Amino acid sequence: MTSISKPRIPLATLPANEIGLTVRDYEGAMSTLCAGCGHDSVTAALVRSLFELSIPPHRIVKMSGIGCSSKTPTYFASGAHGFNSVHGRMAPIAAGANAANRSSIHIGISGDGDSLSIGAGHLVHAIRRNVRMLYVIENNGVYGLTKGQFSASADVGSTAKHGEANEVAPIDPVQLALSLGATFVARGFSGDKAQLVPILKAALEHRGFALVDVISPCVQFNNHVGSTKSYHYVRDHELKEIEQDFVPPMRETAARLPHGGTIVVTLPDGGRIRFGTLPEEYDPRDRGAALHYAAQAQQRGEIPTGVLFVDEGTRDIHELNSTPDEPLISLPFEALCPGADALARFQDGFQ
Amino acid sequence: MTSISKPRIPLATLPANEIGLTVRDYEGAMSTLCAGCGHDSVTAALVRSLFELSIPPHRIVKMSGIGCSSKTPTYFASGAHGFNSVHGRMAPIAAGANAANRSSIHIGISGDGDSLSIGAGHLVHAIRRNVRMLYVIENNGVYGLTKGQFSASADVGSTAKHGEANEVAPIDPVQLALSLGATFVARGFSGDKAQLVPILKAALEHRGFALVDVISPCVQFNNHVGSTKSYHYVRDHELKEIEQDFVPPMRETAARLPHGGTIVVTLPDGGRIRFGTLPEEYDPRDRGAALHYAAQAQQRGEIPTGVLFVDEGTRDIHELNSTPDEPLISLPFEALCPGADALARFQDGFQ
Amino acid sequence: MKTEEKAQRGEPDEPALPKRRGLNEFALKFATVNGTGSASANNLILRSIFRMGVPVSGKNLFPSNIQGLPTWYEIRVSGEGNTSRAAEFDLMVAMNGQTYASDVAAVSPGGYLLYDSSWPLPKLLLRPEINFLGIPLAKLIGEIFSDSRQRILMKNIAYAGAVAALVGIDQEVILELLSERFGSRKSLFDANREALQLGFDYAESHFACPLPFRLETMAGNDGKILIDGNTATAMGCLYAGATVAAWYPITPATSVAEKFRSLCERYRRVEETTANGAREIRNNFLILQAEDELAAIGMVIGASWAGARAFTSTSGPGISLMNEQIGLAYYTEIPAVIVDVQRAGPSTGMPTRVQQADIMACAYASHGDTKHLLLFPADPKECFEMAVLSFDLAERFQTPVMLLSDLDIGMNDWVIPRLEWDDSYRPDRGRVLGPAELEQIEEFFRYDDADAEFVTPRTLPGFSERGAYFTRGSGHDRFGRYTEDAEGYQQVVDRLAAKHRAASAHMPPPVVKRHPGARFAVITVGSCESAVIEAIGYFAARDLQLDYLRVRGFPFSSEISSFIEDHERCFVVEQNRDAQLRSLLILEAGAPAGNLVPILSYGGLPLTAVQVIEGIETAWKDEA
Amino acid sequence: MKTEEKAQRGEPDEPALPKRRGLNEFALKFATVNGTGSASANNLILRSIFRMGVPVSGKNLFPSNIQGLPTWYEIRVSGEGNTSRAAEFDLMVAMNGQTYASDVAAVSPGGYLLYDSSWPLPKLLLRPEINFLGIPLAKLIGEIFSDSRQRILMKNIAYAGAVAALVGIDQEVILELLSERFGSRKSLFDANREALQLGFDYAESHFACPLPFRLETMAGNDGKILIDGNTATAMGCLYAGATVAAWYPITPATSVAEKFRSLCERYRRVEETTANGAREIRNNFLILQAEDELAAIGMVIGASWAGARAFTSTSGPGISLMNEQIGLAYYTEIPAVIVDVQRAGPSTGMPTRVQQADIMACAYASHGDTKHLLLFPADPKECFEMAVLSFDLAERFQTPVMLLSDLDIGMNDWVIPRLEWDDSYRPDRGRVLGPAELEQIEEFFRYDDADAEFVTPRTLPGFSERGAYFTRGSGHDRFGRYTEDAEGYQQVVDRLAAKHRAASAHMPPPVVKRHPGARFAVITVGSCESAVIEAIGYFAARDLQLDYLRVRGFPFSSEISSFIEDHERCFVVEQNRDAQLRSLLILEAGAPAGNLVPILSYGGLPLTAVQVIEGIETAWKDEA
Ligand SMILES: Cc1ncc(C[n+]2csc(CCOP(=O)(O)OP(=O)(O)O)c2C)c(N)n1
Ligand SMILES: Cc1ncc(C[n+]2csc(CCOP(=O)(O)OP(=O)(O)O)c2C)c(N)n1
Ligand code: SF4
Ligand code: SF4
Ligand SMILES: [Mg+2]
Ligand SMILES: [Mg+2]
Repeated sequence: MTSISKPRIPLATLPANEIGLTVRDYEGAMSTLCAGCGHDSVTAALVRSLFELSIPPHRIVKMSGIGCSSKTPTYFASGAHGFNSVHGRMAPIAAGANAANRSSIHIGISGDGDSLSIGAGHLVHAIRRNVRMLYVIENNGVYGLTKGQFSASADVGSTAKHGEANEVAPIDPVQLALSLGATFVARGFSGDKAQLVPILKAALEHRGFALVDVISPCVQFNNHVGSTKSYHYVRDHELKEIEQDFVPPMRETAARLPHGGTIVVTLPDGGRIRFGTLPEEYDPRDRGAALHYAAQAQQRGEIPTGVLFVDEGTRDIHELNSTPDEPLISLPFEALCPGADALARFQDGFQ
Repeated sequence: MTSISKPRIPLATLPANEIGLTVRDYEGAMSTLCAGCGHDSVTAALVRSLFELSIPPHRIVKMSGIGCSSKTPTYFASGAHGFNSVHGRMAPIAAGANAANRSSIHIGISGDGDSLSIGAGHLVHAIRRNVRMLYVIENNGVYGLTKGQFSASADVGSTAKHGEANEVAPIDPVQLALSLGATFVARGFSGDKAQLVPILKAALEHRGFALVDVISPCVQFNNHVGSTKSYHYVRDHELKEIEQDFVPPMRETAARLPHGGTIVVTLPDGGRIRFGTLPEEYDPRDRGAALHYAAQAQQRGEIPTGVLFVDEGTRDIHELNSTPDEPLISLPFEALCPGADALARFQDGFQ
Repeated sequence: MKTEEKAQRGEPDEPALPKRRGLNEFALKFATVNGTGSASANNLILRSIFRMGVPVSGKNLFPSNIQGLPTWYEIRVSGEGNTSRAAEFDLMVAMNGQTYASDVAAVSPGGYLLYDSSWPLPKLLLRPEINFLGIPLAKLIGEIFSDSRQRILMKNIAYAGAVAALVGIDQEVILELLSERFGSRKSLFDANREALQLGFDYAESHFACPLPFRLETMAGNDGKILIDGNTATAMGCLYAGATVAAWYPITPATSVAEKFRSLCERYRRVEETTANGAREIRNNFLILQAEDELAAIGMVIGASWAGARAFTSTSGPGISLMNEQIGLAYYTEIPAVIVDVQRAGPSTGMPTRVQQADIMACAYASHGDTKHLLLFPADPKECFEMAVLSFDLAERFQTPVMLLSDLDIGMNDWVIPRLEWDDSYRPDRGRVLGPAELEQIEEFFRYDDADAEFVTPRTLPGFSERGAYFTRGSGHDRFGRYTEDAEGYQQVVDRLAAKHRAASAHMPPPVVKRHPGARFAVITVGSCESAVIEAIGYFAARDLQLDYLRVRGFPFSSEISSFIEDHERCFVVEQNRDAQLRSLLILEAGAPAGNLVPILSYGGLPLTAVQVIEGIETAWKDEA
Repeated sequence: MKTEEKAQRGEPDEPALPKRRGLNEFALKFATVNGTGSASANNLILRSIFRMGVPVSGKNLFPSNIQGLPTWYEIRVSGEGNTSRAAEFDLMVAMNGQTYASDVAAVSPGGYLLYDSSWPLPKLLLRPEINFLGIPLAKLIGEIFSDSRQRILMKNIAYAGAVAALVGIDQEVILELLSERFGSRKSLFDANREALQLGFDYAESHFACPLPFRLETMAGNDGKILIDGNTATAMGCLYAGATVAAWYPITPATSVAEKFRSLCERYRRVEETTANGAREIRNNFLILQAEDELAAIGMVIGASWAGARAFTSTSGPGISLMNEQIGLAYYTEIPAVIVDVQRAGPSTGMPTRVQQADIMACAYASHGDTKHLLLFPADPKECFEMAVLSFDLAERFQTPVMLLSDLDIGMNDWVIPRLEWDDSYRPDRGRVLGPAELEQIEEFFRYDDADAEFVTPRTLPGFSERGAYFTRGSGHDRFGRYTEDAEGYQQVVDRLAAKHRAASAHMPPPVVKRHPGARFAVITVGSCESAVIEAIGYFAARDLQLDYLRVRGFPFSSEISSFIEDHERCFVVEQNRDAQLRSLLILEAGAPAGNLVPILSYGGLPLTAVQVIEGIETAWKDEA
């Protein structure tokens, strides 16, 4: 049941991408997440996407906050620099890194706690600033690492399960981002790599802030009230000592979402999520329509997936600030320091 | 030009409200804001609203963060407790005060800097939590108190003026709140007290979190690029010493917004804002429609005003938490402390 | 620190404590994988030993992870009452293949290692000086249970059974515990009993049970309970009458708020049946899971300002985030109770390890001139008592009070005397003027009319216009008016400094043990106590009397200053790198730096007596 | 503090400085209403005096408000070079009816008060021992200018003209300044000249000009400039090659970032015309106005980690909010330059008043064991130099560096020697391994291979897979691997402590002035310098030699410790309530508390020599 027993990509000769690397070259350290955790499937999809895009690993920069989800950067692209920072502050740290070196490909991985609670203000502003990066929220509706408190995001599946609306309005990162003018907004499901990989690839190629919300179930804690294997059960003080520190063996929840339709996916604890995919005629270039679609799907108790909105015409943080094409860190000191003569002239104004 | 010269309500016999108070009983200290500042008009509208609702001043609790706008609580209801806290944290402080004493009427006053930048995460969560309070954003598009930096809110009027969209997506508190499930969302204009007073009254009577975004122009700093009296002009380092510390004498911008239509209001610096009011048939109970309306108005370069959305059926923070009808601070200690016997029994479980 | 490493590997240390392996004197260690439910089995053993009346402690060394990483549990048994963390282990229950090597190494010579012999143990791990006890647990359990989930859980119970046999746990006691746990759920009970018996029987029939070190029922735990500090803290908050709690999850503080919720649901939830038969719940509390720590402290400040007893619980990173608003509460004089369950390291550090490293950060939290009230519990009993006290102090002095617990106290189970409660206790709400009192005075000014302790009266919103005032974190004078005037400002902050000094009389006095003529002493704080006491005993046995003082609150009382003056040298034992308690003593107790010798341990594990002894001996040598 | 109050009211103090009212020795004060543009007129006077070669200083005492509240501007003229804040005022320009009473009271006996006699001055304000000079400014200005806006502005210029006549400002100098200001904008120039002349002529013809104290051209300012500290700091950041700045507006730090932007636009903006004739701007910088201070420090950390020189500027509340991430940068060893322009008070406090009260908060910022590098400039010249140095130190030692300026230094104009720049300067980027160097080593580990200063090499993202590593604020060992192991953790934090000690050799040495045989000394920091130097002069004139030391950096060098040892008593002068510099000296320079006598001023106004003298004399008396 430890992460060690997880299947690894086999060692047999693997196909190489355009720059001669195999998918293994995009892997990272062994995961220490729970077996079956949705986050590991996101890792796999990231590995695949980076491989398929033939991105040189050293050009990748991996950023995260704190949480189970925020451990993800350890598990892919070991040839890239990674930064596992503090809880909720990944967005500004990534903005700074991106400001310094625009030639790196910035990938931020966060959780619903990290991004929608403590980091909510920063997410909002990273969107406004259009920091060029892939920003993944591994959304499980709970705080995994601190053992199962409710997070601010959608109570995944609770609508489908209990047929009742969530009373405390959850934060839907997709609708939030759309209403804030985000330039790329998508959603995937950790259990459908076939759909997730193209979404991640599109996001990686977006010239601006690309938000990808990935529903990524936590097999250990979840917020389906009433489920006997749920958070409520574990937390219950009367039963505390029976199964404390016990994680039942679980498998990843996988499902192939249909093209243009809905599907109900059952989670390990019996909870069910109704995923929708976008209809053929959907136009992801119309923000108003995207917002409308997302809101309506929500009312239907359906979680829409796919690339919901793209605006390819925007200018990213560097274009908005007219920085040079080469990264700021590459500018020679001579281009930065005006020198002694200029200093002398400058001071003539202070006499 | 100082605040001292501002007209005060005349001392002649004034009509009394239901509890025998006059409008003067709802006033506060003399304002120290710039003459003509929109925020003072909001104060006047608040005074009027509280008077008309016959609220006993001691039942009011005034909260704010830091900023010119956040000084507002000093200027009304001197018979009420006030709390001018720190920048950006008013929402949680108000939530705490409300948790402790639900019988008080909580009024929070904030600015666009206070609420949409440093306090953005808290605003988002106060909405989710449905803290019962009137939350006013005195929105001027700038940081007034720190002398004119851009804020994250709509570049008021810039669309009307330059005919071009804002490139850095501004945060529209109305759309933000709607997409987060806020239960009361409205917008007013400081210059139209006739419209603002009924909005504030409705908000004060709402049984939940009532957000009122008030466009409240700053006569000293503003963000209309190109205006010679603007922030850019003052900030320009070459001219620094000519008019530093000079606030040109200004008058409040006032205008009566029409019923169901649009009007263009010219600001002291020449900037123009196009306000819209809601059509007769507008139904403020449909969140999706409200969102759609707000987004469309934005595209027309129009700022919609009025009560955009109300959900009267929601449960506020206390109802969601099943607290008793009386305030928690009124519960006798006996109702809170289980006592020695219970402690003894409790410990039998720890043997 | 070398010691730490050696201690963790179980290597004997020079100069070690005299080896006391024997009757009611030994230490066990369980090496498992987290997420496999072993905590339940380990707790069963701990609690059985406790029930047998033998002084015992349990230390959980767990990773910051949910499943799949190595985790250890240590049980120290000491009839003599030395229950600080053991430096050596007599029986290792090695259930984690990943860590066999280090677990084998951690057994003290002559000790035992119990392992799952379903698979052979690699030869190179064998150590001649220890005894290997193999039980084919997986195999045996697999024969009885078919459900994979049950197999994992029951394997744990089986090793507990084997340990019970090996160290002589009373079978009746352990079965009684099982039946209390599972009560009517017979199938669960039966399964557990079966697994337990399996381990027990296997050990009995294959090994010489009990081992040379073993348990014997005694009466060491009469009137005592076994409880973790966070539960006790939560209980204190409940008993103090706190109605509002605001928090953000963080290890190791999370269970304070979670326990507070479950306690409130148990003791403060009134269920009523309405006229139409519907059941209505009425919660005499409101717990807010905040969006972050900045919000949590804000909620506490708002609620306290409005008159509720309110608190938050957090750990280091949360304290850092609360800094600005701690200053707000200090300067506006709003009560605020902050529980800081300290963990190890700067930044995220080691969230599941212990230190007392927030002492300086808390004493002076926030920019500008600030000083706060701190309480330092040493065990769950003090967590309970000081939690209550913290509300009294916060309201009496209208200021933030930080209760500095730590991970060891907060999350481990401690044997403590039963908690006591005096039903005549009434909260000290401090100076709060109600409408009637306001009628008596001409005009109310918030920061005027200070009493002998420099406290000024406050009023609560919602009651009377006469009491209305404006609270502001910006410059204000004694009338509460905004000011940028030097004198108006200074009057208030000077009073705040005086108020802080005055509070020292109300802090819990230090725990002091003096021996006539002792020239040297040990000063310590919090969870270091038991290891220090054990070390003092070690030196006493060598005819070296060390006096003892444990700091329990800040500002320091004059008793602390005079204790330091009375000794040639004081060894200050604490768990952080920078000698933070010592620093605070130098600055605030007027202690000469040269007289305070730092003895530091900061590897993140609970302190052992060996570390203290080595530290003191090294310091001595250095001075000589 | 009584002194402060008296000083502000201008009452003579026992024991005051010898009265030096006379040629090139006097002080002016302007009482106006903020938002009326008087700053421009006051600056004209200050700059004229500067141009006349007379040492001078200007202190702006402004409210935290935009328009309508009282504001003051003080100018101290001292041919002898004593330009700390004046304790007494010889000429008061009383333009604010609201504050007449206190302004009249603030004039020293024999002094003058200039007022607008368009309205009569209330009788009860007249003081026989001072001279009242009335000019009907509003009336006269109203006769010339019709535009209301111009009337307000020109009234200010008119009083400047009158002051020029009264104190003997060279007409040519002031006109030259006007023409430099308005250059080609003739109508503006003409209006200003007219107003100036109006005031000048009225004074000349109605009063005995110049007054007994007056100006005479001298050569005291050769090679000097008049500049505010924030501009100089921004200039330092520019010259150091900072490319990324992230900030959130806050008084009094705002102008650091705003100046940095305007300097970058001036020196780092390249305008290119593209092939199709379009003009393209290319900014060799990126300035981020962050959503709050938490974001600002995060951006700095991210940018520095990626290899840019990056900084943020803030004040106390911002430091509090940055606490958690300052710990992150410390523990992960990421350079970060933080400019803290200190203001007064805890919480929001008095944003437009000065203190040095963030010393402790910055030295130990963040929970857990942390220690930081601090730089303490005393004037704009040091702001410039230390801003450059802070980047070198931050990168050399891979850690946060805080530049602790204050409102007095940052926002007031100071006469300082011209800034100098050595074109051979190249940034000290510290140990950064590039791809070529990485090829040479077998394997790169982030926290291994420490040099003599305990610094380990880092690599920048984007260049080579060989340099890839994982940065984490959680427990890590010297290889950069995640750890919860005591030894792995300790190795790193022990090295951090050693690195901090090693940095002391690179901090700017203290400024020291010794007199053979002096038993007493004054130690101070930052903007207190000029008042302290003046006070030392006062005592020297009374045959009491005081040695002098000004701390410029933390960690402290051994020179500071030995200076303290060499003196019987050191008076530590600083502007905060809790003697924070003294505390840091006790803890970190091994100074015995008894030898350090605190001399504190914390009313929020720049320090005066009188406060220092009184403080020292009182302390002396207390000891006797
Ligand atoms: C300042 C701070 N507060 C709290 C924590 C404790 N903490 C660690 S992870 C986490 C929540 C993680 O939730 P989420 O981001 O949803 O990630 P998940 O584990 O669910 O993937 C919290 C509260 C912390 N590390 N730092
Ligand atoms: C933590 C902190 N950071 C910065 C500041 C400085 N500050 C005071 S008011 C303000 C912005 C106010 O803007 P807004 O809320 O829009 O109010 P306005 O003045 O425009 O009404 C800022 C940045 C502060 N007081 N505290
Ligand atoms: S606790 Fe949940 S989120 Fe964390 S690793 Fe386990 S399954 Fe994943
Ligand atoms: S600066 Fe602007 S917002 Fe502030 S008081 Fe003046 S007009 Fe109002
Ligand atoms: Mg989560
Ligand atoms: Mg604003």
